[in-house]
Amino acid sequence: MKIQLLFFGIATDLVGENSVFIELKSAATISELKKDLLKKYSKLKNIEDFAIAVNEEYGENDLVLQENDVVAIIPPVSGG
Amino acid sequence: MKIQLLFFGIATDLVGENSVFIELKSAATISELKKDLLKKYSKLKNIEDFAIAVNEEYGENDLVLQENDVVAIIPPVSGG
Amino acid sequence: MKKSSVLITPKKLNLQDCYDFVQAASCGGIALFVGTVRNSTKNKEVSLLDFSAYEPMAIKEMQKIADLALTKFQIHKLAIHHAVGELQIGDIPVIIAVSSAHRNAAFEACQFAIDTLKETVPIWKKEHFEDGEVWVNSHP
Amino acid sequence: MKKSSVLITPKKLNLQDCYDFVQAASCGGIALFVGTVRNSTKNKEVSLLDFSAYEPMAIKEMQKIADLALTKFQIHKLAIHHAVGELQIGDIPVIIAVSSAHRNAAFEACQFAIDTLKETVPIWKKEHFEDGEVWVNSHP
Repeated sequence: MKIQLLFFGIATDLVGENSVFIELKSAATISELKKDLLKKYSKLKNIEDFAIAVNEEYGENDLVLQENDVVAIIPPVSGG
Repeated sequence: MKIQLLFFGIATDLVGENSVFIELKSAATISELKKDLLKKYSKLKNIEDFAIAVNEEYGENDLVLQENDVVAIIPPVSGG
Repeated sequence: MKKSSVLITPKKLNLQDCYDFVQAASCGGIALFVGTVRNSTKNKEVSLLDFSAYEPMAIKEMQKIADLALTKFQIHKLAIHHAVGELQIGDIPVIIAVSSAHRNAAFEACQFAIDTLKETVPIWKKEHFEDGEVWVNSHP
Repeated sequence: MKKSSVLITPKKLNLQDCYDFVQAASCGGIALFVGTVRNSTKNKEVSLLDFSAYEPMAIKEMQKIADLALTKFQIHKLAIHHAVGELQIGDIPVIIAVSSAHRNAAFEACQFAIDTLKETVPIWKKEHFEDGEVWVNSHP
């Protein structure tokens, strides 16, 4: 299945992209996606940690992704 | 000895004065003054309580007054 | 450099003035408190408030609060401005502004200043209602 | 009536706008917090900050904070405004304003809102120094 990835903050700089579409196995969870991402974009290991948002809401590790989900890589926030 | 009394807030309304000069026995304390005041201006009993400031500083009951002190009757404050 | 701005005035208080006084390049945060005249108190409708002060002493007491806050909290600057005279609903009797490198100190100092002002500064308000008037806190 | 004003903008934030949104005749106090860009961080001189946001999600998260604050505290209205883009020293990345009948609730809600914003809202700042730049909180 296809999902869209969005990168923000330091993740954009590390990956060199704002947005890409990737293929993922059906019913992948967020923690599976995270492992894939760290393989595909090894520079993401340079961030202490990152959260994942699915369709503009934070998602837990066991959340199951759906076709066409918009998945954002959220490095530690620093607004305010 | 002579001192000046200043009245503020509800005390002005109760006493009908902003400022008066009164004669006081030498070396009177604030607590003695308070008793005198309640006798002289019995309407002051209508205030829950009042503080005394001497020359623009709050004074404790045992403070000894001096000739020409400016003594203010400070009803409960309500600024802000 | 003056670390505090203490003012009692019959003119309208100005939020931006207080902000501008405390703002500084070394500060990451500014906490402000603005008191406003409410339209009711204890379920009675207020028509206006009349503030009076023992001005020279009130200025001294406000300065004491400012000096104490500057000692007690890690803050940069603070402003305490109070209005006197007749104020309508929505008008501003008091503004406190505090700047600091880190925000918690600014919040704490701001609360300390308004709490202490309400306890120690010789300023009084008379509430005017449709059917009379009351000196606040002084009810016989 | 709208109880909250949530905004992300590339324009300069305006303190008076936030004040005017929350001010009401039923309120006795307004607590405000203004974040400002500091000239240094960890003893390094900052030249400018660049804020970026995941805007639609950031707006949702800010709205959640507003809604939660309105439930959690006895407050009347609140505004949460955040700037994005390049900010210079002294510029304002964030303003929070909260009105309430009694001041403690306004202070508590204001602190809650800024504390939570800094934890949950997807906004990032890059600090620019003489000799480079750093994404705050993200240091590898």
